[in-house]
Amino acid sequence: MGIKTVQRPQKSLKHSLYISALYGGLKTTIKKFTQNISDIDSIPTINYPEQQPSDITSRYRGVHRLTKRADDTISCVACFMCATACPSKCIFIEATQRTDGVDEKMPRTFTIDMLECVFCGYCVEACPCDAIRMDSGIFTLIAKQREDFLYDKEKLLSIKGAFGNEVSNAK
Amino acid sequence: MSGYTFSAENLKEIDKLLKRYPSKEALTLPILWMVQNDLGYLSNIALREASKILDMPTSHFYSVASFYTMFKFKKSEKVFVELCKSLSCELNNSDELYEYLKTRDDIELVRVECLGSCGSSPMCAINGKYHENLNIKKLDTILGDKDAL
Amino acid sequence: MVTIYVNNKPIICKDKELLIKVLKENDIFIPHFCYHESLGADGNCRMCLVEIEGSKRPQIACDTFVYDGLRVHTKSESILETNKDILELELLSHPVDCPTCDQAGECSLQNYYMEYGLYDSRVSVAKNKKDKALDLGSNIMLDQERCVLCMRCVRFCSDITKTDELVVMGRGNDSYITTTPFMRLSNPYAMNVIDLCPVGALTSKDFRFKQRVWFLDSTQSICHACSKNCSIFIDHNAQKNQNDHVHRFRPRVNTMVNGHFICDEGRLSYKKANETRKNDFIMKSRISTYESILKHTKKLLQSENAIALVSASLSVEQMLLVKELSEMYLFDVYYDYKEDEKFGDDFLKSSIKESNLYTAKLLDFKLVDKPYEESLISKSLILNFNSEFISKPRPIEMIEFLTHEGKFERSSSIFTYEYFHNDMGLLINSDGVISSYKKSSKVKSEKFTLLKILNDLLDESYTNESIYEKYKELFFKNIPYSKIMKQSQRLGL
Amino acid sequence: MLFKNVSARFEIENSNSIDVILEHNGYEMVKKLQEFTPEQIIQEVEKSGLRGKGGGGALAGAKWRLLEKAKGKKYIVINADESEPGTFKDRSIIEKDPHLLIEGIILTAYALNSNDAFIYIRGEYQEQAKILQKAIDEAYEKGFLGDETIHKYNIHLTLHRGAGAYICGEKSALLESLEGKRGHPRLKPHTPSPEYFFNNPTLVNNVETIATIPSIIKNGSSFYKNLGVEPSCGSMLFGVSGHVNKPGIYECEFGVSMLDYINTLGGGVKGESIKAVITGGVSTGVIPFEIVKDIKLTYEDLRKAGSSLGTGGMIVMNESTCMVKALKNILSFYHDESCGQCTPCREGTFWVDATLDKFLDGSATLEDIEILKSNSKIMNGKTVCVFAPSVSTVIDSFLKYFQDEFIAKIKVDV
Repeated sequence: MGIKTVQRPQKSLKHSLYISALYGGLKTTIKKFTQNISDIDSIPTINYPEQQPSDITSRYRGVHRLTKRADDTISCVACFMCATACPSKCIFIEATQRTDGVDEKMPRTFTIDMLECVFCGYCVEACPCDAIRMDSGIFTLIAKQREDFLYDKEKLLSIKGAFGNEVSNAK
Repeated sequence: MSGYTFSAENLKEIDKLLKRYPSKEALTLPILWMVQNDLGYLSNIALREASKILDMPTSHFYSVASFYTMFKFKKSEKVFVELCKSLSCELNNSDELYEYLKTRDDIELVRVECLGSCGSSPMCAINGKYHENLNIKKLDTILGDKDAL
Repeated sequence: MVTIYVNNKPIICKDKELLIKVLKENDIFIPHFCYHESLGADGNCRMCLVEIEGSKRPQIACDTFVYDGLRVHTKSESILETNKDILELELLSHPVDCPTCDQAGECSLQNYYMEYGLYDSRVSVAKNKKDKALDLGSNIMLDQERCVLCMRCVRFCSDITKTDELVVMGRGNDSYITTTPFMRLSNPYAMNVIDLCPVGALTSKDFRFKQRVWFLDSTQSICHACSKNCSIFIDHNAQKNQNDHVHRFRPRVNTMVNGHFICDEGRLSYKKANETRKNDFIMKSRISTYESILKHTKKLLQSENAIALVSASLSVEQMLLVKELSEMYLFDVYYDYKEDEKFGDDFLKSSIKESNLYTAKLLDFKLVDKPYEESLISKSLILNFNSEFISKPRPIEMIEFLTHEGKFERSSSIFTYEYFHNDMGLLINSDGVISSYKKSSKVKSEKFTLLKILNDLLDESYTNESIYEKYKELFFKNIPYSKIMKQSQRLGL
Repeated sequence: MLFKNVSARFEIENSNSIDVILEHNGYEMVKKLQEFTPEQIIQEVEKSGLRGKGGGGALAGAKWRLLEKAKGKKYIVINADESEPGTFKDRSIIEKDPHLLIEGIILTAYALNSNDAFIYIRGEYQEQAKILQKAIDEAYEKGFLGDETIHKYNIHLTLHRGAGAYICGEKSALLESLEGKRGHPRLKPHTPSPEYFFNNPTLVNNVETIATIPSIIKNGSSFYKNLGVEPSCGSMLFGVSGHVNKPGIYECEFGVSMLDYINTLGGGVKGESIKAVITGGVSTGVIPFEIVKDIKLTYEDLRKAGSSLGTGGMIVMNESTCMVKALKNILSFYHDESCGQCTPCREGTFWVDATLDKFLDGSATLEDIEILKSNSKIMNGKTVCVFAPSVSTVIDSFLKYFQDEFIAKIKVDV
């Protein structure tokens, strides 16, 4: 591989003073600063947490939840499609024989490591049973220790959907 | 459970047939018929006995017998009516007979495929015996005469 | 030899060979359910229809015999259409419960569905209902709705094991597979029907819901349950943050040894691979380090009067190194083996339970009997290479090389080494066939291999290959190592 | 129009008893058996142009030659598994002249050098089996069958009862059943060869075919050859049922007009007019009146009309018949009787049957007609035996001539 030598541009006085360059760089900042000072209500940020966001829609990817069927049993059949699709490999499932007569199989454990999750939503797309959703509307995750970020089956089932349509569309 | 033994007459018949067929296996259907004629159905014990006589696994008898519609695995005490449902009979109103027979609870009714009486349809077989050119009245008379069945 | 043309490409094959066999051997995609190499054709599934030039209708490849100049098309438009239509019929009453089906991922129906791109169902009639989740015995679960009635399992029980437990009952669309009334599947090879079943109708109760197959890695290996040395696949995986776990053994086709099958006992012997020793190195009942126990052993070997006992299940290479060690420190090597007449049969089960007895004899190791007991009196050190036959030693020094929990841990020093599922090597079976088992490249070894430990004791650096090459002329009829790695070779008795 | 050859003795009282039959030329040819060489009999049959009466219509002589050339112990099997809706001709031979059949069997066995013959009779024919068994016993008694016969040729005849499976009328399925197995048709050989019964070469012929042999031997091949219209030589027991005034079996020479036959022998249609006729048992297609009126009863004519002569059992349907219901009846027959071996047939018959239900309960859509058509396509020529292709023929013919009726049943979205 050859090396191409490029001549540095000659510096003029104007260049070495940097004033025009500084102005160019700060132009937008200064413009917005003056705008915001003059009209404080049009700032798009909110005073969280005193103020809560109002623009979270059903398509917002919040914390996962496991859905239930019309007969109040778990929808998940432990097919592992979510775990397969998961790019960060943060879904841990152990399957077991289902004994309530609804289906053949269900998860014995179903754990999502929220610290590893990238909230991509692939698991929701992969699910053939509409058993996992991210429509909880929850966007904050707070816990005191690492273990608390492992959401198990019971916890995931207890999270309610924020947009109605509680029952899974599983067949 | 008591055992099942083939009658001397049947055993003689089996011996005779063994000479006719190139292999024992061929006696499967004749033996199944013997059991069914004797008991009215194919009992598990009888099938086990049959498997001993022909030296073949019992599975063979179950599999073969279940293929043919005429073999029964359960005994029925009722009069067994097989009503033909095939086209010639249907064209000659076998449905009417079916609606009538459905209302009778003293018979075991099965709708079967063509019994080869298209020229004298509609028809049914009662306990295996053919009754042809039927109408409801005629059928009623036949079923009424329990001794003749 | 004749030449046939498949999709206009010439293929050279034996005359009068079955067309489907030729296609499969040449890796030409041919969908099929009922045909299986070990069972032959039944002609019932009609999936393998191909177009043959000169014949009016499509023909099934499993009932077509090749002849010179035969011209076959497997990809013509009409054949693709036909295959697609027949697949649609196979799926007509299928419950499509792939999410709960263990076969998903290795299911012919799924594979063919993907191949023929049949995307939307046209079925608007009620499906035919049959029984699900029936326990047939011998760890086998049956789902009649998923069955495509290819009869492989029925033919296996009637033709191979001749036990006739499985039958097809009923007729037409209501046909179903079941066990003969009052019978359960109970032959020692029953679980092979799970592999034979091309769909999820027959699944393993042992493996049921344990793991999805696409997470598994398969390693080519050899079953160590008896001296038949059946070729197997070890299906294992390591879940995130967890150790590697073996989930099942599956038979691997090897016409020289086991054909297409393995026995149930061998299949279930995978459990032993998950029960290996936890503590790696123990010296005088305390957890120790490799280096210190190595030093300790070397010292003892130099000073004490030693004797060695090997398990006849060690691999060829491991035994060769033991032999080297014995020549270096001048001790005798003994072996013992267990014979179980009840276990053996004339198919795939050998009554000798040790998998490499042949090599122990070949290397002139001595059989444990009276002289062994007598010579023990004058010895002060026993080396035990994973043998279960060690009798309670007098309070003398004993150094053990173990894969599993041993009997005398409190009185000895222990090297723990990798069990065969994480190691590689060669074995010679009771018929004198030498085969190789391999190591998965995906598993990180946690333990040392016995070869590494022996190398360190010898201050050598043999590899599996180099130690074999050193002795191949002497013991192994000069068969090149690479040839064995590829395929089993017959040494002869 | 009526031509009595096989049915010559049908009208005689007690015609199934051997004493009666012996007074009416019974066993005439068997008594003279030793006057013929086997080769002579085969040649006569070949020359007569006799065609199999079981439905296929293949030349009987050619089939005999295949067996004659085969090596090994030979068997004769008579196919009396007559189960096709619309067909009841073999039953009349068995009931009215069983000895004619036995005579034919003896001649056939002698010609083909076979000493063992079987009659496979359908299980439902219980009374008929009794009649036949009695006739066989009588023939043994009189020395026509057995080890020491009056005609000096040893032959044993065994009656074998089926147990209710239409598919056993297919010759290889029949042999499987005779061997004591499930009646699954066998894969077809790649070259012309006889059938095999436990690996022994075997001839499978229909009852009527064999019952025709004595008359051919008696009157000579030219007599038979001159009947009918070449290449449909001879006569056949045609049957008619359904909407006719005089249903029954009437023997005719090949070549009579179908309409004449229905109107004269069948006593004319019940009701106003003929709408359609199923030509030879339900495995053949249906043809509408416009075609019926020009049809002559020959293999060739019916083939030209897109149907076939089959077993000669016609089912006449009058103007009141719902063709959707008629097809449903036939398809449910096929669904019930499919042996379940090949996928296209096992699943296909189920699907078309269930689809027809949709037409009848008013939930069908246009796509369901496509499903019938595509199933018909996949069932044609993809299976072991000709059961499924028959279903195709039937579906195709109904849709070809009566598609309007199917479309009329389709649910209209308002």
